[in-house]
Amino acid sequence: MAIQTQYFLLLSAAVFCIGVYGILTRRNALVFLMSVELMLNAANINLVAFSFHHGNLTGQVFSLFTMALAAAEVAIGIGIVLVLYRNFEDIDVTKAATMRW
Amino acid sequence: MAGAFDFVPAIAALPLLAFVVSLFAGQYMPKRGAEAGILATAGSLVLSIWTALTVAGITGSATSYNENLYTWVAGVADGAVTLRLGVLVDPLTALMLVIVSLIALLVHVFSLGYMNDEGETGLPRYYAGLGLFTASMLAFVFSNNLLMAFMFFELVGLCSYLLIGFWFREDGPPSAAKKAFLVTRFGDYFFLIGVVGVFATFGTGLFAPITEGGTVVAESFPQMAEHALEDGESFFGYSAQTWITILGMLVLGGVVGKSAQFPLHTWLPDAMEGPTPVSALIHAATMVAAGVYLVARMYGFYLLSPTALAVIALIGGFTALFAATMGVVKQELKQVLAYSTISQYGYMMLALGSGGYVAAVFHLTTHAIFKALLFLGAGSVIIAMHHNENMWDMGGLKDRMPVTYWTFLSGSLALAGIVPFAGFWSKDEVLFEALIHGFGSTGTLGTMFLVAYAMGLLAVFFTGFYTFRMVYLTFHGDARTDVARDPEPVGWNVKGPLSVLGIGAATVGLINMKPIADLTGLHIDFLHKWLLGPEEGGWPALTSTGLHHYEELMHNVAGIDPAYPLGETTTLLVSALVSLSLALAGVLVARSLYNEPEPVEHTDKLGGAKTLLMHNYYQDEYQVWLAQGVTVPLARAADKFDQGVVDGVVNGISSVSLFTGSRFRRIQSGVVTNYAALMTLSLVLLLVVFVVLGGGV
Amino acid sequence: MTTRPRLATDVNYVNGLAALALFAVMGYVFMTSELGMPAGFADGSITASIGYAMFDMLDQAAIEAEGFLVAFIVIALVLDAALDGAVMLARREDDESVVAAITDGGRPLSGRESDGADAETATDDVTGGDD
Amino acid sequence: MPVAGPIEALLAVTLVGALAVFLAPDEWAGKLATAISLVPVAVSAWMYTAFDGAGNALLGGDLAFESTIGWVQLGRYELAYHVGLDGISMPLLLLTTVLTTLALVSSWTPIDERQSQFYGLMLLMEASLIGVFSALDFFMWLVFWEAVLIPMYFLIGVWGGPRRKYAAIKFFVYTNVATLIMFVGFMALVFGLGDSISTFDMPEIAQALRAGGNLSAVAGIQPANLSLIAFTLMFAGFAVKVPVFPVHTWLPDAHVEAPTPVSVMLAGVLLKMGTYALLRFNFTMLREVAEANAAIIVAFGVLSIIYGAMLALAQQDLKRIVAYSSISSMGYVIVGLVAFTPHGFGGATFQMISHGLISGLMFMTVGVIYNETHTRMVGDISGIADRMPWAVGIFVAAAFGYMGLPFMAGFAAEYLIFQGAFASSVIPAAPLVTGVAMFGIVIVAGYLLWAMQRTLFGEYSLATDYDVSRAPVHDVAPLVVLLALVIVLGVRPGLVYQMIQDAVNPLLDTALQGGVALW
Repeated sequence: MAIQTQYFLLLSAAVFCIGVYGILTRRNALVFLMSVELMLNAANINLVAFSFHHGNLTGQVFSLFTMALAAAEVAIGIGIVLVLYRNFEDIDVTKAATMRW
Repeated sequence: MAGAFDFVPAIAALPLLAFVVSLFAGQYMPKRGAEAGILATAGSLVLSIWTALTVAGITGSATSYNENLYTWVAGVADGAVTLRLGVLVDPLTALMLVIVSLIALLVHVFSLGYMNDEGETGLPRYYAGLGLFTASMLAFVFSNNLLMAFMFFELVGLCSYLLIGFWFREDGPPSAAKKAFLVTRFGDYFFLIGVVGVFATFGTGLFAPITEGGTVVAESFPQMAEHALEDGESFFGYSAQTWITILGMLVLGGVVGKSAQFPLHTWLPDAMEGPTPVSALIHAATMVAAGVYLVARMYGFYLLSPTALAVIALIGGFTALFAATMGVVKQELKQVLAYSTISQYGYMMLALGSGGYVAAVFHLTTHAIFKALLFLGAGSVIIAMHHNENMWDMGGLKDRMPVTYWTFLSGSLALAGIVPFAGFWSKDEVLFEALIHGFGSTGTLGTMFLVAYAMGLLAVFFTGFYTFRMVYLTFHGDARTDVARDPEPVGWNVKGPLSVLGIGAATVGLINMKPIADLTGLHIDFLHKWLLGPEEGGWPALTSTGLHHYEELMHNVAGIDPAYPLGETTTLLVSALVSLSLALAGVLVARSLYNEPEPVEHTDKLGGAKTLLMHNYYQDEYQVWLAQGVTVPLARAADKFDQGVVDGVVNGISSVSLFTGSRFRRIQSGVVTNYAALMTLSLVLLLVVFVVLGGGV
Repeated sequence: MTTRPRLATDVNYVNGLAALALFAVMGYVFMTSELGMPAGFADGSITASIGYAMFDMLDQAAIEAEGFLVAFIVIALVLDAALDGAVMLARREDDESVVAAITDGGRPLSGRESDGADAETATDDVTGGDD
Repeated sequence: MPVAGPIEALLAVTLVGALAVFLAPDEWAGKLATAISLVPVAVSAWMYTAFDGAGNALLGGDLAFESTIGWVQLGRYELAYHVGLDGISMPLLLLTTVLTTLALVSSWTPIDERQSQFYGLMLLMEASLIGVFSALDFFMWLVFWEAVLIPMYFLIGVWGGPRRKYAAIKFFVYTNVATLIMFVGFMALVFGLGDSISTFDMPEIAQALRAGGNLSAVAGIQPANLSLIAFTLMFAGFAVKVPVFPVHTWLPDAHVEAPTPVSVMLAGVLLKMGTYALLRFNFTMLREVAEANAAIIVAFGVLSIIYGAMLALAQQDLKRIVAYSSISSMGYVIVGLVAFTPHGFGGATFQMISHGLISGLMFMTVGVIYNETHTRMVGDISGIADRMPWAVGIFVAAAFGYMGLPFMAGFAAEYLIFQGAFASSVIPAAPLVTGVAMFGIVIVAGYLLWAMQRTLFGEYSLATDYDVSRAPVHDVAPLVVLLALVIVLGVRPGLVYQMIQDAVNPLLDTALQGGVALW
């Protein structure tokens, strides 16, 4: 007896919202990156869940791609955080409030 | 075979050619363009005389001519009127053509003395203006429809503007030119409505029907109006009678403006800022006559509306008196003449209004001659006085410039209406017609005529007075200034035209000595016969502009009939004697007051009336007030309204959007967290909406 | 560098409510939806099938999927580019003129002027490091 | 049907020419642009002589120089490149090409920086204007219609006077919003027509609307009300362009700030886009609504005439005077259109041409005077007639043309409008209304005569530090050409009036019933 799909969805919603919560409440860019990671993984859960639901592997393959993209995103993200730190002596995202400084 | 009528357009085309030549080549000509003008007007005069002879039946078989020659705007659809230009020649046209081209020629010659010999600059412009004026005026005269008449009516207005403002470097002339054009434009506004109305009502503006081989191919609007009146039609929700009156009054607006009738007379005295030959040609003999001529031209239409006739008569009578009283106190020579001109055109209007068609045309003719003479005489005096026009600086010029004096005297006698000079015959006939029609017509119309007659009669006295006040102050007594003691001599080109006109002023009255004719039974009322035409057939049958037709209309439609309270002959004599004695009284009063070596001003004796007269009854003041005290503030208020309210709303809308933009911009704080929160909230909201709506319809 | 990044402790909990609301809505939607039972996978190796799918060898895959070869290559390139980008961004300040030009919008800052030679080496370094 | 007809040639020459001028050096950009613009003049003059159209373009008439190329399928609708001329658009096209060339010549003196861009934009504008007057597919027409704004915006905003930015933005936003409103109105019609049309072809839409019964309800709005709403929105949109009181305030600002040649184009051609569109859309497609609301429309026209003239009376700036009097003159067009009589339509169209020439002439003359005096304020100049006689002579002639002197184009146009309006059975109390509208001819004489007296005549004086001398020949030459055209058209209106009448008469062929009045 497999678990019903909506419970996976609920789990992914929970993980996603935790990520969103992190983004909304924190100001630290590193925590942002972590939160984004959570949200991406929530998406992965969805992909895998629906892959199972439909009996089609596409979702699973896609989740692999997502992980790869997440890695790329983190790489760039960390780079940006570094630049941010260099320019503001801080990584508080609310400090960097203009497009050009 | 090409007859005179085929060359009628050339009467206007020649001066038009002179206009072009003078404008572009005038500066290379020895007389700066005058040659072209003189040749052209001489040509026009010859052609006009030939035309007149043809109309008289001497040089051709056809005695009238009415053809459309040029389609200006062709109306393609049904109900779209076609606008054409054409030529109408009948005795009235022929007479007027001769008058206009004669005076134009004389004025061109006179200008050689007045402008060229005085060393004026800008003469090509001057002669070009004269040429264009002559062309437009002549074309106006032979216009065969109302629209064409209006178009050339406007063009003569333009020429008047250009020529009054000839000395544009001074302040006065441009201002006077502006006033002249604007005031006449105001009248023309009504005229234009009238033209549009006539075309919209009747679909044609023809003054006379066009016939081909005896059948009418295009009816004229006076005839159509006549039929409409008989059939009891209605136009635009009005009865034919009312509508004809409305149209007539509208066209009358243009007449009142151009012929300087009350209340649009104020431009004419100012127009004396222009060169004197221009005043003679435009503002005395021809252009000002255009209005009166127009009424005569469409007389068959006006006769259908007794109301319009009464108004014309009253305006005429009032203007005659009103302007004459103002002429009494003027100090400048040309000013006196200007008011006299207004007054004399009042007589013509009086005649037309009271059914005196022949009298009006007669007075138009004589006045053109003697008033042109008086203006040219004044011009001669002005040359002699080095352009000082104040009569109080003159005196005693009689002996120093005899040609001018004698011709001027001839004109003055004509103007004052002293027998046997031209003015006596015509003015007497005007008054006589008003009198007998006043007695003969029924109801208020007759009363109106009598009121107008009374005013006209009273004006005779003033006319005699101001005319001879002018003569005495200018020519008699002792010279009051050095210039007057040693005036500049004038040349042949001044004396020539003066002599021609001087003889004319003495004799032109002979063309229609109605009193003599009636007394002796001799048929010497030539003008009457000229306008009456043959009893059967001939031009009156073709054009229906003959006197017979008009008399029928007068009797049948307008209810104007002659009545002789003292019997026909006695009434005629009494009328003539009354007006002559009034004129003589005026002359004698002037003589007693001013015919002395050192005349003094008597105007103070008028008391309060002097101020009133010197200020021209405050007519200018109220018109200037209308322009500057009402219109300009109104325009300013409109401007304020436009800048403040209309544009204010526009700017207000833009500032509202700028303001809301600046408020909404605050959302764009640049803080990632806020954006994320907004996104989240929006997503939640969107989802809730979907849930509530039942999931993605 | 005398300071180091610290966790911000002044957390804005109010914004967090939005996340909670989102969870509530999504939860409601998911739990009320009728998805039915999952179909499950056919027999066979899932991992192997994923591998075949990635290389467009679908005829050998046991479980149904689509071909992803192009996506695979694209992702590989993206990852490579991202790593290069990260390295470029993270480069030290000493030779940062190109980096600064990218990150500060090109505005010259006082005290951070670097001479042309430095800029050139920086450019060389960046291009050279592109592998 | 040949694909590359003369209209395509016009568009190609102006567009390629614009590009070439953009790339040319500033020194001879003006001469190059003028030389290039002579090609459209020649081509359009040839087109005038070879014109073989008959009837109205939208109502199934024979089009001259027509060509159609299918373009894309947009949902149900097929968009096409469709151009052609009838008796209404042919004279306007001619006006555009002639006036552009003259405006280019008149730019030689006043434009002294960024010439290549200026002349390039002018040619670009000419291309768009040619498109507006020849396009018959709504989509394409709209593209050209909007494309006109872009060069105009830059021409005012870059080469304008001190408040050029305000004026340019105001012009752009105002007219653009108007286009949006108009677009909504037109789209309402398109949706209302539903399946009865399959393209955005204007003739097809017009004929579907005139046939009656093709409109269906949209979003619960009944067909009769739908056409009323569409009419109102389109009228509002086009009224801004005309401009009609009370949406006219962008015009004086734009004119005052714009350099002379741009004013010439703005007054001479751009305003005509508004009345042209009104004629094509409102008065052709929705005739019954226009007739039902004639009282309101004619009120706008009369208000524009009198109000515009009164405003002109209050101005001190020569250019502002002419700008406001343009509002007045365009009011005549509205009155003529709404009369629904042959001469009303014809006179209104003729007035577009004649006002294009006369206002262009007027602005150019003011420009020539400005070139020499560097001021346009009435109080600052006096008595320049002595110093620049020919320019002043032409000014006087132009002013009298504006006042409607017979034998000049303005009189013919205004007279025909009055004649048409007076006999109108659509306008309530037509004779009275016409009489009121005609009072404009008195006011126009008032302010122009006043301005002339103050500036041209009297003793010479000038408030600025410039010495007034005769204007150069290339400044006066365009004036002479325009004046000659004005007189030729005044003496022989039939040169264009014949084809205009041919094109407007079909508008009156069928009497349509059932329009809904606004109140």
